[in-house]
Amino acid sequence: MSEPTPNAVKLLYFAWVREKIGRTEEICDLPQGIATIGELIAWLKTRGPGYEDAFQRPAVIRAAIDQVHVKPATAISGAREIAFFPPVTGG
Amino acid sequence: MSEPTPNAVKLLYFAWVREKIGRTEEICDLPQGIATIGELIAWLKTRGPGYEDAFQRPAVIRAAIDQVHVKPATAISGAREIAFFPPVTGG
Amino acid sequence: MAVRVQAQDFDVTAEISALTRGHLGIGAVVTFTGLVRGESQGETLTSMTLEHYPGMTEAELARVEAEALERWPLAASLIVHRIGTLNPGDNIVLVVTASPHRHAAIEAAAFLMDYLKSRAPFWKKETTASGAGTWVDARDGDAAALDRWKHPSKASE
Amino acid sequence: MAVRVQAQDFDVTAEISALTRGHLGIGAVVTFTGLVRGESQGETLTSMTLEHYPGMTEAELARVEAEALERWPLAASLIVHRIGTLNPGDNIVLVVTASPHRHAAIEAAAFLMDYLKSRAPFWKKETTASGAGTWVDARDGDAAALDRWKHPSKASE
Repeated sequence: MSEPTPNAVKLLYFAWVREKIGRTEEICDLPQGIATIGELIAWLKTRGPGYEDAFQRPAVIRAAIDQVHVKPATAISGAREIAFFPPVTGG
Repeated sequence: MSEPTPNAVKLLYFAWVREKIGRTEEICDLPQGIATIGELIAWLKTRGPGYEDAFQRPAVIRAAIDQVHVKPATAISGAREIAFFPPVTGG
Repeated sequence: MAVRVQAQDFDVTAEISALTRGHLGIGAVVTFTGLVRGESQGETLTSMTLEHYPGMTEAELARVEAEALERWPLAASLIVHRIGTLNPGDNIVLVVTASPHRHAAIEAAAFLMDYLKSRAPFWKKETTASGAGTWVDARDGDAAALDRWKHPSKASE
Repeated sequence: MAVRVQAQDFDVTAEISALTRGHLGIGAVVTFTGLVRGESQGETLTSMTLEHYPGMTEAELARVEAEALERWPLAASLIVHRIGTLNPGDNIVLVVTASPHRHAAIEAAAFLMDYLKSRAPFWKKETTASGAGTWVDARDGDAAALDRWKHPSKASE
């Protein structure tokens, strides 16, 4: 896998988000104008039926930037790795 | 050891109460007029220096009748076995 | 649903296995183990001896356990308390609670320890490096710990 | 002071021994073990698979543990969480806390479980007798359990 370019970010998907999208991770070149997690979700949703299904209810989607939990309003600038997943159910 | 007579009761002592009195248990013929645990303690205290030492602070003496915790005011009539001991410190 | 008073040590894993085997409704197991500490009020402890009231001890532990079973939906529980002479680091007491969900198991274990400490007829005598044997005093904190179980609305928080 | 994510089982006695050996200030050890239950919403469970986020899981567990160490005077603590496919009755998670006195160990163990459940990136998929695989939904009760730690005066009761 090649190193991400400065504008690129690694996206990871877990549990049913992963299953619906059909992939574990990908390197994405994000278009200009996407500043927050919420905006990134809205953009991902337009990328195909799997994405649309995975992100149809943003309220049940959780996100992490560089392995730290974040909110939908959190800015993504500088992120190397962004993960999307359902509410956690460990323990 | 012979069976207690109807007026007799088995007394047991534990921890420093046992050490001060110098015995583990005894069968006692109680004099008339001793109705409660508190009265029994007051009488026991008169039976010698060891007893006086053991029962000098009744507030730190705990008692059980037939293996159930009781209060100083509890009546002793019908008791087969009465135990005296310091506050418990297990666990 | 068992209480034992014994001189020998216990094995936590073995006790959990024996208690939970075949009970597939159990989702949470809590254990509390009490250990002999190496010092007492600044002095080095060399050993601790536990005296008890045979018969009443078992009866009182069973009453304490029955009370926990009335308050929480436990699938299984166990109290093991050692007697005799123990060394620093040795196990003294084990409480195990098992239930479908975790909060019942945790609260019941805390309750069992608080009640056991205030009601089960055991007495500890500590021997320190200086050779003196001292009966341990009951702690005020233990009575306070007990009080919180008398207010169900607070205890269940 | 350790967290581990592993496929293999754990042994509670061995983990307690490793954690407490040589620490003679420890008077209380609490363990919480989470187990796979045999049914889910009335259906018989045949297996459960745990997915996680490698890297973040360990980081998040370490953050949760650090928070417990800030709040309670713990002498030692451990979190072990299993991943992969497990069967009913199998161990899922182990939390161990050790402290001089019992209340700190009990409260810290409860806190660790509540925080771990709400923050550590694990996801459970259940397979039932009918063959269906279903992702487990997060429970509302877990969020409520978390809230109580935000009011120190209540949590310490």
